[in-house]
Amino acid sequence: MSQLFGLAAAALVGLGLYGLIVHPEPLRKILAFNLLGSGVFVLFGVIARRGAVVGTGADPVPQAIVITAIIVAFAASALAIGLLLRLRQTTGDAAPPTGDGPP
Amino acid sequence: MILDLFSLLAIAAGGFFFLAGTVGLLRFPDPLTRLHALTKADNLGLGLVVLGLLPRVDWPQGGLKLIVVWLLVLLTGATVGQLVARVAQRPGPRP
Amino acid sequence: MSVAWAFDAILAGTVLGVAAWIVVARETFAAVAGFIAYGLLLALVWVRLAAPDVALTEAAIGGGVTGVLLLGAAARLRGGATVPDVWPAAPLRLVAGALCTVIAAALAAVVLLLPEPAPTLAPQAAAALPATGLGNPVTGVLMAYRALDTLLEKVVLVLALIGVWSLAQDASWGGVPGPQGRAARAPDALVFLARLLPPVGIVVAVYLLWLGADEPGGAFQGGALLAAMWILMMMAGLAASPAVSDRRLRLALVVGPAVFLAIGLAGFFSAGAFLAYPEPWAKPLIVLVEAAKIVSVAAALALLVAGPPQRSPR
Amino acid sequence: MPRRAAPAMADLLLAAACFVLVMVALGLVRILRGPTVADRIMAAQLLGTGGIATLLLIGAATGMPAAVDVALALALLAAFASAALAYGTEGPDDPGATDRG
Repeated sequence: MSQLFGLAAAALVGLGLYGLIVHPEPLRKILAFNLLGSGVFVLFGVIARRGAVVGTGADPVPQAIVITAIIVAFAASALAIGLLLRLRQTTGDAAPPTGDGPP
Repeated sequence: MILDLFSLLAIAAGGFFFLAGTVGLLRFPDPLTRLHALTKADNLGLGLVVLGLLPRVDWPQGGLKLIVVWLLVLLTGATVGQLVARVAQRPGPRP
Repeated sequence: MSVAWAFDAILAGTVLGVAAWIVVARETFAAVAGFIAYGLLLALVWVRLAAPDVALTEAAIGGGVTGVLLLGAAARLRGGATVPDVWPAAPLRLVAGALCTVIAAALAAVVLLLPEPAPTLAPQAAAALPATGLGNPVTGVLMAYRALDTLLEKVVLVLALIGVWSLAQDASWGGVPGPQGRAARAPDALVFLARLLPPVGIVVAVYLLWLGADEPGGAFQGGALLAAMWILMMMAGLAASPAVSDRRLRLALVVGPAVFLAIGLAGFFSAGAFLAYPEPWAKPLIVLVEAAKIVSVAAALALLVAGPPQRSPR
Repeated sequence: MPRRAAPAMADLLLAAACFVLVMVALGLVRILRGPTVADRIMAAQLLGTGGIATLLLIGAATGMPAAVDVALALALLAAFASAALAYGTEGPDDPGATDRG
């Protein structure tokens, strides 16, 4: 049953990576990176679910790591967005920070 | 047994209102009529599901928490409805 | 197979559909709206994976706080000239797509070939639980078994905030985050919501914090909820954004890591190891650390959303 | 706290959860396609309410008491997200902002 979510998580990682590579807009790259991350988290969740023993629904160790990871991922996104906005402010509207690749 | 039947009836009725809300959201012609359809799903759909689940939880904490969830959704739903109506009146692309 | 399987299949399909939309959507605002929906849907996935603690965190961070952060960024980026939509050439996209498919397929193969029986640390975590006096194994792992991770993660939040603050222009250093005069236009309905929701939110956050010892919940989840309420009040103009140089604000930011570190160091003397708790005092100490943590988490999350200071201090 | 339901009842509750989830998923089309900001907020609101209903039904079917707590948090955050969608669409220097994305 949890394998279904495992396969979905694998697909999420692929989707996020694709968006991260090909999307020209930096904000969308950040979004895609978050998708990639959530795929990895769900993978952890599936492994936790498989590690369930009598009395618990899932192995608590991967769960705790995922909770920590969600917060750290948020902090990283906030920093990335801060950098992006500052870059836009510095380079001005006429020269947006995107070219062919990441800024 | 009778309680189970009651639960199922109430939940089925709640499901119907969710159906109505979704159909309205997808098919109605403009944002304000869609808002009308949505509020039915919000208030009645969830309300009936909560009603159906009430006999299935422990009292008092479980039941009270369920009722609090519903009341919260009622209050916020009404307020967000106001926000949506205001946003809908902004100039913008029309369907 | 069964109804449960059908439910999971529908849920997984919906999550994947929304994720694909987020990647391909043309408008950034639409993609961000999709991301908020995605966060709420993931909370359902976590409940299905029997991880309500993570579901609470994901709903609060993924759907709530990250959503506001991205919406704010999208709104601010929109002001300037439109970004030239230069997608890589088709062959390059094809190569990237193939590469990503290979990676996804490899991960899928790993999922299908996971060892049987599954390796698990649950028995060890459960065995360590009675010593802490806690009933929730996840809190037990966060606060005792892997306490160092949790401590460092607090530090990461503060470091990220310092990073964001240091992006301010020299003139506004130590000033107030957020653009000027924005809240003056808050509509009545938003103000009403910002009066209605925070009292309930604060009660629920404290409830989650208290519950965290024995049931799913804890300082992260409660803190994220508190942060969301604070942001709502700032959006409606009911609470002024604090100046970054405000001493009380800085105290709130460091109280969590500081209390944690102090109790961790005291562990050398009372229990013979860093971050160890003396047995009879374990639970009260952990609750104390969690209570300090909720303040710091809430302040750090809300200020990360508010961004670097933009107005000079008075 | 929900008790674990009898197998037949649990299946019926899960079936109801499936139904509500499908409705929510269909409603999601509006969050994705718009066309106006108001439509997206409404779909987010429906997702919140439907998600809560789904959560409560799953909780009752599988005997997971914490589902009600998650639903409580979701109720708060869905309202918060709707407010942010409504208000976050107005850029700082752009009072009449429309859904330009």
